[in-house]
Amino acid sequence: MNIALFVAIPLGFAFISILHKKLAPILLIAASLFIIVGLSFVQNGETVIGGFEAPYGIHLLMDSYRLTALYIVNILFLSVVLLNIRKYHQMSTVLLISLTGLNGLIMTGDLFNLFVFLEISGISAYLITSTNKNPLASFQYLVAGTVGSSLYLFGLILLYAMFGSLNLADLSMQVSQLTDKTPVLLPFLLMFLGLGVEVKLLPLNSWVKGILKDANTLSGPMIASVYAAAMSLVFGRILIDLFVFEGRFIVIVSTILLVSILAGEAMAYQSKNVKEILLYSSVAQAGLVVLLFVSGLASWALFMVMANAISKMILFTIIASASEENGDDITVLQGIFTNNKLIGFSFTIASLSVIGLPLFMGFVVKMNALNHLFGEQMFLAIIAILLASVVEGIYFVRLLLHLWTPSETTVTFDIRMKAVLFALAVMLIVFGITVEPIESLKDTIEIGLNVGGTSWRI
Amino acid sequence: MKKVLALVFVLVLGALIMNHLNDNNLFAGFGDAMLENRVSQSYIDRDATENNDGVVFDESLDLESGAANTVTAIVADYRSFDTLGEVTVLFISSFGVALLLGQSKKRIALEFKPNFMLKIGSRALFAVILMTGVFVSIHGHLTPGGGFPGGAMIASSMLLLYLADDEFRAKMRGFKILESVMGVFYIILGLAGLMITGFFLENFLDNGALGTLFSAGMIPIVYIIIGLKVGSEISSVIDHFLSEEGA
Amino acid sequence: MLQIAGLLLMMLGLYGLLTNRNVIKIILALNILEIGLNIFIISIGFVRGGEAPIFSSETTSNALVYVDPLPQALVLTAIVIGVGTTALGLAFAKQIYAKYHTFELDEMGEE
Amino acid sequence: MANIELLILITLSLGLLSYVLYHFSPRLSSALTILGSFFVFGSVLYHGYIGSFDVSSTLLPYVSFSSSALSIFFAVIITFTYAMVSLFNPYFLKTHKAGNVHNLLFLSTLAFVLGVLFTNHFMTMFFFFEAVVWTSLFMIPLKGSKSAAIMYYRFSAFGSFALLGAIFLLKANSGTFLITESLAVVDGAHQLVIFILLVVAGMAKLGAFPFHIWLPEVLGKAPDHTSALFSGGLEKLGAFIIVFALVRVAPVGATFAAIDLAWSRYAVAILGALTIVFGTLMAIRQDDAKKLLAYSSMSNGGYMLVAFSLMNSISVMGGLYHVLAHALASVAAFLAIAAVARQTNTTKMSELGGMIHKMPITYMVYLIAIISMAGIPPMGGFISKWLIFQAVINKGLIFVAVAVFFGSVGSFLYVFRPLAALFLGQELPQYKKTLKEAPSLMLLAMLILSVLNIFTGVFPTPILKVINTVIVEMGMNEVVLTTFTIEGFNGLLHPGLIALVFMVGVFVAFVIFISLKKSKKVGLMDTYTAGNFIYTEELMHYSVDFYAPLERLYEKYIDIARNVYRSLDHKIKEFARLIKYFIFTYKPEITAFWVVLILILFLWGDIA
Repeated sequence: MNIALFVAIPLGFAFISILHKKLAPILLIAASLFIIVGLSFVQNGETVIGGFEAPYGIHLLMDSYRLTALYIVNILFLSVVLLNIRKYHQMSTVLLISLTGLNGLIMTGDLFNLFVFLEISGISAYLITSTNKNPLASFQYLVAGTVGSSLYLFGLILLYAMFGSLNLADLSMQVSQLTDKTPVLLPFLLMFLGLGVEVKLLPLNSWVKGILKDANTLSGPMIASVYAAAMSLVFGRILIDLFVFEGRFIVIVSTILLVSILAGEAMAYQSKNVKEILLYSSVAQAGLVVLLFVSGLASWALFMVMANAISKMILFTIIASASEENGDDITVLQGIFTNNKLIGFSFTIASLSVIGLPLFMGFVVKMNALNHLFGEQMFLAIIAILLASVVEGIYFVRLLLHLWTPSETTVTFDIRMKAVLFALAVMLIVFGITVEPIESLKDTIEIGLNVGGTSWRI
Repeated sequence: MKKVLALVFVLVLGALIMNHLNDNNLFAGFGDAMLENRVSQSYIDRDATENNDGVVFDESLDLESGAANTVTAIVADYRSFDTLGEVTVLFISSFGVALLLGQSKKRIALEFKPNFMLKIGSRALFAVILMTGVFVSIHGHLTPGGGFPGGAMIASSMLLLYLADDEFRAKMRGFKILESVMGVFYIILGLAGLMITGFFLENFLDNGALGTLFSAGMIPIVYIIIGLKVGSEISSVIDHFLSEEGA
Repeated sequence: MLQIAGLLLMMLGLYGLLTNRNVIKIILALNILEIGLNIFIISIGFVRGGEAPIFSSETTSNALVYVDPLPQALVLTAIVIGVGTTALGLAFAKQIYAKYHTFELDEMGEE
Repeated sequence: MANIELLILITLSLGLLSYVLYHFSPRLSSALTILGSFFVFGSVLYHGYIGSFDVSSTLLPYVSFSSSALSIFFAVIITFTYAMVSLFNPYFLKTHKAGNVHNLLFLSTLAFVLGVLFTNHFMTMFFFFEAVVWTSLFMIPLKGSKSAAIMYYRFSAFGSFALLGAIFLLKANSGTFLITESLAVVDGAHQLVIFILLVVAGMAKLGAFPFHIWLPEVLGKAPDHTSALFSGGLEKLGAFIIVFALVRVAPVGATFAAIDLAWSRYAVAILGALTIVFGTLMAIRQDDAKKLLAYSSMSNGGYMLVAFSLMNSISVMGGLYHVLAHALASVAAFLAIAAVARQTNTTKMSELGGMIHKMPITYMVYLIAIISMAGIPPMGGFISKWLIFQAVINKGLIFVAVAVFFGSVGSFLYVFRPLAALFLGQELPQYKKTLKEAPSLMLLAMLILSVLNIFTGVFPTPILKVINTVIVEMGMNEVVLTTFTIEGFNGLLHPGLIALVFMVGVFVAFVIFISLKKSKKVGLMDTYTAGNFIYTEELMHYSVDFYAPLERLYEKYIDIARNVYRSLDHKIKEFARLIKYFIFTYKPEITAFWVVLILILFLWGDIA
């Protein structure tokens, strides 16, 4: 199985799909299924595109990290698609392209190619958010995204000017051989800021509110779960493979991350609308994930992304669906779980997993990450994580108590939604109870990581 | 006040970046770039995968990439995956524009009535521009240009017709099919490379002698595909922007 | 010099983004930013006395000094991507206008 | 049932069963909770007493158990509390919004509490701790108050994650999560941090100053009989953690030479003293009987804190005995109040009165309970307080001693107020017809508790001997006991003798009471003023603003902790609003601005 197909097939289907409107959703599901099935046949290693070896040509890379990332993104993508395809069938082509973009983004081993895929997935994301019927927010997203990718491009071109290569592995090797690393810090900062826009780190994420505040069942989980997962995984991969942290760069990065985490939690704590609570909470989680990446805990960060993505998928789908008619004020939604025990169950598990409570996947991840951080004595990070957990707990408890309190509200949920979300929730429990799959996966992932960058202590 | 402050900020930033780059010993100054330290030298020497005895115009046969225009060699051969992505970006934006503005069926009313001279004149010009566009696309591997500028020219010829002919809109439907088919062709070309040589988007045709029209293997084909695709996409963007608001 | 020109245009684009509150002007500022960046990219590849990287009857051999072709190729891609985003941005602008009947962000009455 | 794992699992499945059963027969479901609670209590008591616990674990993954005298001691107290409270369950079906959930949570918390007490692995302990927090959390809003539950979670979560921090530091320190092993080697750089985190965790669960805000909220607003559970059972888990921090971890930090006590411990003792003072002062102010008892619980938690921080056999024995005595007394008191509130639907003292006429037994139960809480012989509370006084005075801790005595005197002031307001006085007309004595099961529970309250005060040595084994297990010398006496620092205590003297005193008083002329009955609201008509006669009820002159002395200062939290909450929200205002608006220039700013900040270093 050539992994270039994971890009080529959805792209080709996208080209075909504009011919026949009825066919498009089928093509979308077919492409998505093809990728998920195909993932079990891939082999690790490089796949050269166009016959030119690195660093001259572009190549796609596959290892356990990327494979896991692809599984996460594609399975969640398929779930979102299955839940929404009937209502948003006109988005099929866009979704096919975004599938192309996300898969390419994860697999590519070339920085400029990454920029191209960043733009592809970015543009499809802008279009996905256009279903919110809030063009102003989508426009703001577009502006922020374009500024971000321009910054990224600027950074990468400076790297090219210095090292004469665009290949990730090649650059990583050359950077690690430098004795004085200060020259590369500016491009790294530019790339950090550029990707930080997409990963929604704090001062750069003004687009998030407009997008997720009005999110529907397609755009909410898509942006908050699938895109967030893909972007942070790609970002994290660059962080561990390439980046070095020194001097002022550390100060700036750690400030951004700590502010993201603490301010994100504080804003979620203060918010009254359920969607706002969730969106600010996902800002904090993004900061947390990046924090783990820069601390060198790549595999645990990967699992945290996975746990968060599943949780956010559940949370956003439920809230977006429930708030379609009456809005998402916390008091309006009171008691929606009274007659929807299964939905309430999924929601509860997802939020408990985000807080990091035992029995759920978030717990396993948080505990192991904390264990490592304590071993490394990175106390600032630890304090941030623990404080964040406390605040998360408080606003989720408030949310849960409100949503569970019996009331006259009657909201009905689609039966398919119930099934899919329940399955995802069960997944959180399964990974929370049986640790072996995660542990063994972690080992293979760490074999595959060639850590060129350096981690540091916050 | 705010504007002055903003100006000061960006100027300070510009100066700081310049200062930083000047102090940076890895960053070559303007004009001092050392190509031998970069991958690009291999693109010029065409020895990324195999050694050759130097590249000579009109003589070298079957180089790893046969385009006389090195930029084209990079765009459509060495890094043609980027180009596929680029096409995708254009495709999705054109589709997105259609999605965002496509509700209206009526085209925007022009303030003048196209007269006979305009109709005939634009048709004549249309042919010239179209031919130039096609020429630029086909000769992309030899001269500056290629599928994208060519496609843009094709689209501008369409714009001309659009302005001159009220009924033209009805004929725009065909572009969608063209766009789709060309995209599929590109993918199929890539998959054919995968089948034949084992690499996606690998050039599996004979490269010929450097500098001749029928050389550089797939590149002219790719550029024709791109030219037509870009042309139809930009045309459809134009079409949608010229539609009436709302209604 | 070209590099300074490129940087200057980028800064100008940033200035435009910082000060303008008109949707169309913001798109223009973005474009200026991108153009500045593209010029900067091109300038990276310049070699003093270098030829355009096209083999022709005058520049027949690879032994000559050429300017770096890769930045040019990258810029080609970047330009097209810029066109794509601009088109989409304008489409959003049109939607915004349809909804608010103005291009001025300050007049839209959102928070 | 000797196997702890099985015991936990059975309790959990009984909980599920009662949840399902509730659908068919609510009474049967509640009967099941009684059965389950007594089964657990019986198992713990029996196997704990003969030392035949089976700690092997085969069914649950990652879980391992061990049993120690300390855990058995706490387990007996808490399971007994559950057993007593469970007897109230059948009568409170109607007051719950979801009785099935209540029964499920009731047994689940019981199971998880066992897990906390018997595990030998810190991560397992954290797991069970969280499980207890989350299951008990949802019991609180069953009476309708979400805010109390959220308040409870705020402090519990703070405590839990402080505990988590301590656990990981211990792990980093010793390389193991096993409780005994990792606690044994607390030294090195993080010693003090571990100590502080553990103490904070314990204090948050115990509701000690300055983490006491949740206690009156929860105990005041939880379902009436569940409050007893929180006060007598779950709160005691905090004491369990405190024992870890203060007794099982070696003293840390510099020593305060004058009193031969580590500064860190002295600080805890001072906090304990503050807890006592604040709890007492707040209790005096309350109108709600449950809130009053809640603050009394808080101040009694302060006694435990003081006791454990002093680090000698007498004080630890006093602390442990106080855990028992206070559990018995507060459960009895809360249950008595619950018995009243079941019929009157209010716990406000100004709305009640004269219950003694219809509920004499409940009155007696309550009387005995508050005597014990105030530390008056011949009840259990006296013994524990005597031991603690001994230790404090022997150490020469003046401030703490003042607080401890103040707490005792203060408790006279407040515990007798609900006694007078609720039970004494004349019957209120609105309850005259409907009020009845509590039903038999409830009476049974209350009577058992009362008997134990007296027993622990008159004949404490058997229990103290058990506590001696706990103390020895923790590496301290045992306290010298004979069958009837306890040896303190400055003499022997003869509880039986004291009780006898007390009884004689009561008898004399009773004789005087009988022989003297009866007082004249006056209508409760039978109040007159000079020529004015009284519109709100309730305000003239003598229990309204009972201690108003006293309150005026301190009312400005008493809310200091609450105000700190309120302003903290306010500050966090303000900070959030600030960030929202600066970043999350429809202004595309924001992103550009921050990018420019960050880049300038970064590059500025080049020229600076």
